[in-house]
Amino acid sequence: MSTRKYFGNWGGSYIPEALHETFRQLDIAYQQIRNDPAFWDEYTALMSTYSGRPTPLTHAENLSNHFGGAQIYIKREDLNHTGAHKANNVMGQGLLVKRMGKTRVIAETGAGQHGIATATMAAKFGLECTVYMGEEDVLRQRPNVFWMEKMGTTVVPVMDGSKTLKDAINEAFRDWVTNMDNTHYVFGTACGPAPYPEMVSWLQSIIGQEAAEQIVSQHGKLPARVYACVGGGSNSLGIFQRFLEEEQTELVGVEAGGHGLDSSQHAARLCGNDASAGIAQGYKTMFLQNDDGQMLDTHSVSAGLDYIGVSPILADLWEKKAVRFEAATDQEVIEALDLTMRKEGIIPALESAHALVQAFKEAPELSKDEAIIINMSGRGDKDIFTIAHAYDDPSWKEFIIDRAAQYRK
Amino acid sequence: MSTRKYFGNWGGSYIPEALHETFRQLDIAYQQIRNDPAFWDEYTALMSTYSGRPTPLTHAENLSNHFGGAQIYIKREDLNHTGAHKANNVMGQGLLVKRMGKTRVIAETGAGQHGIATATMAAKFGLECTVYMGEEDVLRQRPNVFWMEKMGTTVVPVMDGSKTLKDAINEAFRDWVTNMDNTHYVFGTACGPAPYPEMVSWLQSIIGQEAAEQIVSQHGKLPARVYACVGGGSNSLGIFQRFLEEEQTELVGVEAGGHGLDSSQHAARLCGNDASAGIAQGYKTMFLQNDDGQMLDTHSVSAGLDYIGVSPILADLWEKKAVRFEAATDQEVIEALDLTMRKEGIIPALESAHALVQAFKEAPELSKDEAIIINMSGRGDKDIFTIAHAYDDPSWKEFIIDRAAQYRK
Amino acid sequence: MKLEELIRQRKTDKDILLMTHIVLGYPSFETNREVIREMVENGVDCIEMQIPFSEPMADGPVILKANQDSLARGTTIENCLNFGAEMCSTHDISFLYMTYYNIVYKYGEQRFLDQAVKAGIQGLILPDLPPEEGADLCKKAKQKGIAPIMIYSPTSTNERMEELADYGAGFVYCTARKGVTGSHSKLDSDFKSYLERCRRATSLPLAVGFGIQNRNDIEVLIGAADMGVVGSQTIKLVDQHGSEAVGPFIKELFGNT
Amino acid sequence: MKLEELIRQRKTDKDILLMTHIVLGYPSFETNREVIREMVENGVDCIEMQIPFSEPMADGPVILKANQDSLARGTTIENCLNFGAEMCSTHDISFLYMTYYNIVYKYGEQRFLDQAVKAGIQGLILPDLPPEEGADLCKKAKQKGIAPIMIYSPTSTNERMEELADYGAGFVYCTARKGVTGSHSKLDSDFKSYLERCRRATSLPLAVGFGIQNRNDIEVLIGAADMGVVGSQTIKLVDQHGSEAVGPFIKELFGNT
Ligand SMILES: Cc1ncc(COP(=O)(O)O)c(C=O)c1O
Ligand SMILES: Cc1ncc(COP(=O)(O)O)c(C=O)c1O
Repeated sequence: MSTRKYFGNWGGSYIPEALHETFRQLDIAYQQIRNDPAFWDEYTALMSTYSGRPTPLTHAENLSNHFGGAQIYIKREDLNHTGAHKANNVMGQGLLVKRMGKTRVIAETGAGQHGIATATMAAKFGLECTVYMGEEDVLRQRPNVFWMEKMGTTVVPVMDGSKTLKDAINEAFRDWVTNMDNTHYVFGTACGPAPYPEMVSWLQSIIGQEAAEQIVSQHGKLPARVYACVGGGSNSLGIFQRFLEEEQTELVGVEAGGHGLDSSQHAARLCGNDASAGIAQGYKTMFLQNDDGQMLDTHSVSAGLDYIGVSPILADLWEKKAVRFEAATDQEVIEALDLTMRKEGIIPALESAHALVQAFKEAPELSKDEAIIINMSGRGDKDIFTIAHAYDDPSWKEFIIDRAAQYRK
Repeated sequence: MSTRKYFGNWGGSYIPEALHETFRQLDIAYQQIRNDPAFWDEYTALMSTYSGRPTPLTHAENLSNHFGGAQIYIKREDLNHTGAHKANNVMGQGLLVKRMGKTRVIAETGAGQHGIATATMAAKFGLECTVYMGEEDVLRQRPNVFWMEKMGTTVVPVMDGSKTLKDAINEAFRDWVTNMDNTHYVFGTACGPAPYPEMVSWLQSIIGQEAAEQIVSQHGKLPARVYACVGGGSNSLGIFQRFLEEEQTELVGVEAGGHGLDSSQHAARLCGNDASAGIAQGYKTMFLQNDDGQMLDTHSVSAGLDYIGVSPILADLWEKKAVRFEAATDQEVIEALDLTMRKEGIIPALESAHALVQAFKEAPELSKDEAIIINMSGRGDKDIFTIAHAYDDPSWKEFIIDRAAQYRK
Repeated sequence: MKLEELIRQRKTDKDILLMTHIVLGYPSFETNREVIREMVENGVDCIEMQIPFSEPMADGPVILKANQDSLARGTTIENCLNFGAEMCSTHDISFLYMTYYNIVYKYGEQRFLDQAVKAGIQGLILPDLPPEEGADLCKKAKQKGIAPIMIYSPTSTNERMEELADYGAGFVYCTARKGVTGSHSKLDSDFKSYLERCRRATSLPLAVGFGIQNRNDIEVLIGAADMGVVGSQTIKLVDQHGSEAVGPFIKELFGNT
Repeated sequence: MKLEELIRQRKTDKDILLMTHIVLGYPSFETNREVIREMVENGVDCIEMQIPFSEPMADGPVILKANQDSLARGTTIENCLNFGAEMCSTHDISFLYMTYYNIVYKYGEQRFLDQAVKAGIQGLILPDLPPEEGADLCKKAKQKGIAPIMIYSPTSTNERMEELADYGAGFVYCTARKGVTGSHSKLDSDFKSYLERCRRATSLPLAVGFGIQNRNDIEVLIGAADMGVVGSQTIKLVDQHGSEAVGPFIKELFGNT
């Protein structure tokens, strides 16, 4: 097989000439691993001994009973080493880097999860590592920065533009066009120039492969619906791909509705009205941009979903109506989080809680012998600063104030 | 089989008369599950679908090469749901509670890990839950308190005594002698009155069972040594038990050396000179106490190891020299943590890092074809406040000060 | 004379006896001294002197705090034993030691009992030492004329009560309810039938404690038990109004107003 | 006249040509106007006018900031196109648009080219549009007499250079080094052999940009390339010393001191 550059009208590889040769070599290396069954074996072995795969599929009995409809199953990407599905992609690219013989990796990160995963992989594989992170995100996600640094990674705060994920991506590309000889850019989601969308989706497809086997063995048949949150699209594609050809399974991607689709403070590219086709960051997709083609500021309670673009593969599946897209507001997300913690003792990442919102809305419509799967892309304890803040928790505030007083002395 | 109350000279059941009947019933219920193979199946199934067991055994190749001796393998209890081995014991006791038909659980917690695990289990099993936590620990571990509360648990700060774990245990017993009719006390470690030491160790034995199978399949033979940190003793017994009869495997328990064994600021009960036999909190073991039998203040950088007592089962194995005990100082712990993060991309809990310290000291003595296993009882990201503090990280301090400033407005 | 006999003797003159409780060294040994004098002068029959322990698992907030404060002031076991000897030789009522087992264990069972005997102590209450664990200590104590006090709880079955009776001497301490010392107990019909169960299980005198706070509570006990036990309430009283408030309080408990 | 011919014509009188760069709307269109006048008066041959984009992936810190500031001041594409038309009609040198592909795509390729032609723009530089993605746009541009400028990089292979040459017109923009705009380039022997590879790959004139900052750099180019390109350096100059510093700087680059 060879790499698909376009997915319907979307995708491509809009890169500066300086990277042309780098991408040509990356594509060759990617095709080699893709066509080498030994690679997938090496990959799954690594994920098994290092990251705890297969991750479980948990039957959320209490939530199922609470909604009185479909049996709710949760795919537990939170139990991956580093706490999110991001590890899948990163460890896979780590093996690729080893094959390519490069000695340094760079990455962008928004929520910090991909940065943590890359720092982890770099430590494990003995690679030098620089992570670009928007200054806003550095401020929001200081604990992640701390851990990245402790694992030996250099975290560079990006002061340009909106100081978030997209700016970190630009900055990573700027690094790459200078240092491509020894450096691989570990792209964090199923976006960017080819072959990234396909490669990242492929590495993440391990999620859906496991989930399909698990649901059949635990529930007896395939699910009626599969829900996943959609930032760049990697966790959703990771679980969706396996079910694309399954007639009985409907796929639902959930975007960040922020303060509501009409508020212009959201990050809905496929289910809202504020996005349009465009080309940026090396690929063509639906972007949140103005009429001049300038990218807009986005908003979400979750740092991992507030990205301007979306995987070209998802744009294609959207256009072909193979995946349905919905949005969850910040408020709904906090409520779903709350319910999931209380009912199941599980703390979803704010990103993942978007998928829960939509699943909870629809579960009652389905009969009790149907199953739905929610891809829980990550764990929420990393989000303590955001979540405690969102809850406006007084003793948390007091705790922080006390700590600060100690530090100010 | 029936419950062992004594282990050599240690153990017993020193409980107020009000709890006599409760313990009799608990013991019967425990013997039932212990003798019912279906229970173990139910338990392992639950741990597999909910908590991600079996946890991996990771070959730490970089650390192995760094020390140039034994092959270092890490048992990854950090990948359990809630981030530590504590989940094993708690979920098992949860199943027991269901069988006993009780509707409420209580627990003590020091580091907060056991509290989080119990809150999680209570949410999952629909039980009311109160967790007692020394006020000192509440202050040190506010994030854990936050999550417990969000899962519906009432966290009661204990203001008495040294305001740490032992006081939380006393307070939990005080609750229990009032509410035993509907309440089960989920003891968090292999201490306390019989049947807790045996029961908790049995539930934790899943660690060693998995590890033995894994090391044989990954390394080809049993390990030369197994290392575990020793607080109350549950994670160490969890991994040690399976290897007790194996001649070729030496077992090493690592206690909290704090500022050094001579500093009287430590929590070494078995490898130091400051502990003596005593009876408290319902059982007989080696306690850190003065000549009058009053318990001493302990110290450790890790909130989970600074306990005055130790499992009576370990006291027995210590006396019989079946397990060797060592101590790791706070300083050594931070160094081992640092190295493990940089070399393997793994963030051990401060508790677990004690085991790493000793393993790192001894690995070079062993030949490259020998394996050692370190039980990594939990993940360290929960410890951000302690670890960032221990590193005296300036940008962390700045972050906290900024946050506090926002909250003070 | 043995504790049981002393109790029976005193009981011939009174419809109910009274045992009070102090925590040694709290708020100070001087105050202990005064409080005990007030108690004795006002007719208290037995006093349990609690040797403080850092982990008083069976005690509620008031006594817990008293234990901790006493230790924080530096109270040692030697202080306590000396004070106990002094009280026994000063006052002609029955003194008992109450503490947790570790205190006795660390001091040495034999040594502890010898000291207690020498001082004139008549009984020993160890709430965390069930006779299964303390059979030997019970036997040794009895041999030396110190009564090992058994504790009954509403959760104790009839069989269990009978079993305990065999180990005990002096009297049986019946806790009025589940839980720890301190809060007030409801002395209702359940309580009555519990006391009947106690009475059937042992021929020893019955003392009732945990949350006995006033004359009303004592009145409920008359006829059903031999002795009322007042613990936390006197500590609170002394904390708030000083040792001179103890006399009137005891008077009131005895119905002598 | 077509860009390539214009360049060859100007080159008959000079040993090296000069292309300069401005970011439209930064710091303001008024300043752009003055700067361009200074450039033209001092003999600059081509000016690339960058239409700002929010994601200027191939630009270094100076131009990046200029893009953002211009947008923050409210610069629209209409402003830029109007200004472009004004410049073309005011000054008799070659003007090119430089921007990222999304700007052209969103405006509409056809519409954008029509406007450019109407204005008199002679070339178009789109650093994120490789000809694989932009073959059609290249063709349409050429048909309308607007030169699609191809970019060579030291990482381009000989085959790649030849391939690119076919799509381009006007001249080829050879980046002096890897990386983004802004920092100084080492124009060493590697650079020389890179330029020789460029020369062999295409018959189009060669422009060399990225990090060309002073007369020394320009001198290295004489004989090896047809045109030097100065970008970030003029922006920094204007930021620090105002538009009146541009004339002397250009003079110096040409060696006219
Ligand atoms: C936990 C988690 N879920 C989801 C996402 C969104 O990314 P994607 O759509 O690529 O899965 C992120 C991104 O950081 C994340 O951290
Ligand atoms: C991660 C971790 N490891 C170890 C311990 C020590 O307990 P134990 O000795 O019972 O395993 C704790 C206790 O809280 C813990 O949280």
